[in-house]
Amino acid sequence: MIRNNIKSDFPIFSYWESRGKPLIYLDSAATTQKPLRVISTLEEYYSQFNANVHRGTYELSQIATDIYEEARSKAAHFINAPQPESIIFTRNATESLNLIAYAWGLNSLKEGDEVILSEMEHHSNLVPWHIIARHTGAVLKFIRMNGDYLLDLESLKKNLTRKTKAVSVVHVSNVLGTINPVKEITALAHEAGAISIVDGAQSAPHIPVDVQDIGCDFYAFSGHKMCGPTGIGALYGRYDILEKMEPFLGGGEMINEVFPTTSNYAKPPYTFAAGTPNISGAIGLKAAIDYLEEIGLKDIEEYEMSLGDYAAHRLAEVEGIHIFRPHTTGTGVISFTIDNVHPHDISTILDSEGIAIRAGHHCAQPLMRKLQVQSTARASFYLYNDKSDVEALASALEKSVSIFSPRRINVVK
Amino acid sequence: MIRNNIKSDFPIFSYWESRGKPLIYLDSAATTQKPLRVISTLEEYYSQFNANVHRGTYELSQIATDIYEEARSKAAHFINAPQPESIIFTRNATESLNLIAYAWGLNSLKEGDEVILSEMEHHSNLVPWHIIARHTGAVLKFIRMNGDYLLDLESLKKNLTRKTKAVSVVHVSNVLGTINPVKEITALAHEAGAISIVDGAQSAPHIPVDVQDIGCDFYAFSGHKMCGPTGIGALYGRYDILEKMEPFLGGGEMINEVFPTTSNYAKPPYTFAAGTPNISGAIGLKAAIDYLEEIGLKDIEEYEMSLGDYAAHRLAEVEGIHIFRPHTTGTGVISFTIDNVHPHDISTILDSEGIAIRAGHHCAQPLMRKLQVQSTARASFYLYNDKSDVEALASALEKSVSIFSPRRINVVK
Amino acid sequence: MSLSDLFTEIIIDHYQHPHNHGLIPSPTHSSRGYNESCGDDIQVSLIVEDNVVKDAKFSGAGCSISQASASIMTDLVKGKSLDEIKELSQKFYEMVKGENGEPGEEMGDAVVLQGVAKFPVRVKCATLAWHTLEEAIKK
Amino acid sequence: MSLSDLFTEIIIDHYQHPHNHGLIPSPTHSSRGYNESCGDDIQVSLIVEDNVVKDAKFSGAGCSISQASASIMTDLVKGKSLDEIKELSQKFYEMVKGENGEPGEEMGDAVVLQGVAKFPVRVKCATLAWHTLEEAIKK
Ligand SMILES: Cc1ncc(COP(=O)(O)O)c(C=O)c1O
Ligand SMILES: Cc1ncc(COP(=O)(O)O)c(C=O)c1O
Repeated sequence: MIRNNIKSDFPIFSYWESRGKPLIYLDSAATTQKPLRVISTLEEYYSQFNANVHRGTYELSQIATDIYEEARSKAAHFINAPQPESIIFTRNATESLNLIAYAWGLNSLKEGDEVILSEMEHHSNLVPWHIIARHTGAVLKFIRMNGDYLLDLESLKKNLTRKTKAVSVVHVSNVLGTINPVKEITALAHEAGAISIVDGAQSAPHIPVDVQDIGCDFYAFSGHKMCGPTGIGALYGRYDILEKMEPFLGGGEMINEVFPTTSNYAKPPYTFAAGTPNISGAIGLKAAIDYLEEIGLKDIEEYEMSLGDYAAHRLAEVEGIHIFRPHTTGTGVISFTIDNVHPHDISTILDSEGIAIRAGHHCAQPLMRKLQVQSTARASFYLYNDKSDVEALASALEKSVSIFSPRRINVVK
Repeated sequence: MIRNNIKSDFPIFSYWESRGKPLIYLDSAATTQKPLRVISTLEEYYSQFNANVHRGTYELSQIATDIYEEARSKAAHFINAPQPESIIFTRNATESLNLIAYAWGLNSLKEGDEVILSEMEHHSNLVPWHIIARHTGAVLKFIRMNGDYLLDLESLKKNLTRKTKAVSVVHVSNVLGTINPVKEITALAHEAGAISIVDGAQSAPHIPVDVQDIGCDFYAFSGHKMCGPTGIGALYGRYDILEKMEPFLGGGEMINEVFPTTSNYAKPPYTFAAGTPNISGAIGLKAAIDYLEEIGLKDIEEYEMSLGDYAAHRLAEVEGIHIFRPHTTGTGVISFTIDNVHPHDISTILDSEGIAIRAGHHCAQPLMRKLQVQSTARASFYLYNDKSDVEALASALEKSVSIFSPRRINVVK
Repeated sequence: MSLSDLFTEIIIDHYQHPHNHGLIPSPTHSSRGYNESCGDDIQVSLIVEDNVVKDAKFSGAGCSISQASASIMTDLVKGKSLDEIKELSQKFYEMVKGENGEPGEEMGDAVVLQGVAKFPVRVKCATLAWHTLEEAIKK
Repeated sequence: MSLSDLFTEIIIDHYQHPHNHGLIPSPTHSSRGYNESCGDDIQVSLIVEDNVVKDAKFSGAGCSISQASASIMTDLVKGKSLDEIKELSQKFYEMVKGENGEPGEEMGDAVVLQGVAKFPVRVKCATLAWHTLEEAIKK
């Protein structure tokens, strides 16, 4: 169960409340708000323990290193990675996916090799592959989506060949809320001799994740989408694959020996850690994970699912609405359009009521084309939202409809 | 002039003071401490204005975007870049240098092309070029260092040929404190038709920097070395070069249109901004620049130079010491060795007195070999240090000598 | 900020019943404008003779503000010289950003977009058609 | 944490006058160990016969702790079987990390490195020689 007073853990809500403009924040799929505990952790770190990590030969630096490495262990434990050394800290899920594309793809893919993605990918799991495909001559293929916004595993099976080297799929869609069967997808990929990559940007914050159970070789996520600070993300990689990979960025920390024109590298995860890392970011991420784990990911998942279902039902009453959400496995993400009211206009009308939603292509242009829309409005719920937020959303949507009704009776007041 | 009570701007010093273990922090070349203003800015951001940037269609996101873009303008102004759009936010100087190596180098360099570095580079300006040289067949050459720890421009002139495509040099050495004549180096590079890249990790925090006066095409720096948060750095690039460059990381934000297998890209700086950026990091960096500019970079430079000179003189009295610092143009970085006392042991002895210095190769192994040492001890001063810190350092070094004196008279107590 | 400043009767009317909607079959000038952040996509086509706009049309899809702005703009520029249009577009940008006080007579119906100044996130929507027009006549 | 726990007379003496310093010309086993963070670099060479270490030497450069540890270690392992050495090295790691209470008799002179446990940043220095030895006998 989610505590009733959970909103009070997040200072931003009381700040806007106290200014007489309560914030109804329904854009958590873009980035989440931060609990006081995470904010205080950053403050504490900089006021007490700030020092560079790993290279230090004094106590303060050892303290900083210890808490930084604890954050790595915490992140490993959070997704049930077999060891802390299989966690690489990055800026965000996007950098995690680029790291795979560059360090694995650029060095392993050859002309004609195939990488399979899906029709519901975020740009972050598309554009890196466009770049690597251009450099290597690899070919991209796509798992199709069916009419209920679910991936069609038959189309995956058809696409898998001996040329398939990787299958990279989003775990939870940031537009549809679909939870994809990544365990099955991984099994199919492995059967075909391909590696399996999971974009976990929208799963890590919302549902319990177990990378060993999924069996995937890589799993990427972002801290800022799960109550953590901006600028920190992580990549889980199967350790034996990481060991065989070339490095990505070069610089301090990731080396063993450096000569003028050559160098050899440290062991993973350090192979992939060039330069001073986002130390406070990692420590803030640990605080966020502590916070989420105390509440319980299972409880968060259930709470969000039921809030999402409630919202889908309530919003269905709005005149002219179209909701893009599977009948099963939906999470707290609801994308929709309303006849005669453009998503951007919806967003502005909602904003004037203190409701923050997103309008646009949600970094998923190919999916928008598939849905045959230019853009959608999207409300995304998190643990600090409740039914009253859904009510506020629904009535503001009704107001939008009335403002844009083809035969307006009332003048906008 | 630097205020006498400047230490009180930095909470970490009062924290350790109040615990009876005053901190004498002489490792600012690794990372600096943070003033309260920067710490509070982070807190304020997360408690009041946190939202994702650029894509938002509501007020909160517009506020976040505005302050994020103000940070870019501030960073541009700080190094006198001609326009905010020539500033790309990165994680740190290392990522900035890798961005050039990958996005410029991987796409522009051909077999036999030459890149000139120097004998005093940090690994962050070596290893990325090793990686790119391996991919492209480009050749690396080196500007030699003379006996006074200065770069020998004659050796640059000799190395410059029609094959030279880039000259990439550290502005201020993190080991020697040498300030390199990057304006002259840039002029020579341009004369030969090569681009000029400056690693400003140790100059931006300590001396006034004017990229237009230097004339360089790229300039890289890190926020955490100049009172800012970890996880944020910047790359200045000449706009017309940025416009011609391929992107580096792919993902949300850096695109214009995305199709399943191809994409086209946003204009710089956004071409190089994939995924959710370190928003709080950028805003914290702005607060740090505000702080440094109020004090004045010219004043900081003078203060550090005179403190560095004072320290060099005072330390020269220590028995068996060897200081690696040019007779001219030294900054607040002092590297040294002491006969019969290993740098690591020095560091431990100093640590027991609350003095934090660094011992090791300082991510400059080729320079260590050139200096014919395995490692050095390094004290690096910043605006919050003063002469009393130098005194404490000198007497702790004298203690180190006595502990390791070949014929010890006193037993260590 | 009040919604009624933005979604005025006239704007909603232009959005629902846009003027000059469509493509000119053989335009002398045309350009496509795209607002990546909200997906608004506009094609402006013109017939320019002796430096004067004889005909102007737009097509594409987008929000009420971008569509109404395009509809009003295409009305406004017909019969104007390219120089007049350049001046007008600058004044339009100033108006929707809330710069330089009250807009003048020459803005015509476009004054209904004044309210955009109070909605910074919508400025891009209002200016898209004008930027696209400028691109078209630059060619 | 007191410095005198770390820089004992015996350690400084081993550092300044290391035992078994040098290279064995034709070793049966050898390995190089490198501690990237402080640059310590050690070469361990051995003569092993019938699973017993007959001779052990080390060369290289490093801090007092790494050198003294190597000096003491090479004294200690001579005459010991490879199995005994494996056990000993585990006990040594435990000791310098402050695990598992007081070290036993078998540690010999190496007990002077007990103080390292109070200086976590120096543990790597103390263990470098032992890790290198383990690498050598693994081959
Ligand atoms: C000269 C120089 N260049 C580059 C770097 C790399 O900086 P960062 O670790 O912040 O990427 C450093 C800092 O260690 C440095 O001193
Ligand atoms: C499914 C998915 N993948 C990747 C990303 C990229 O995350 P970030 O911007 O934190 O790199 C996002 C977030 O927008 C997402 O929703």
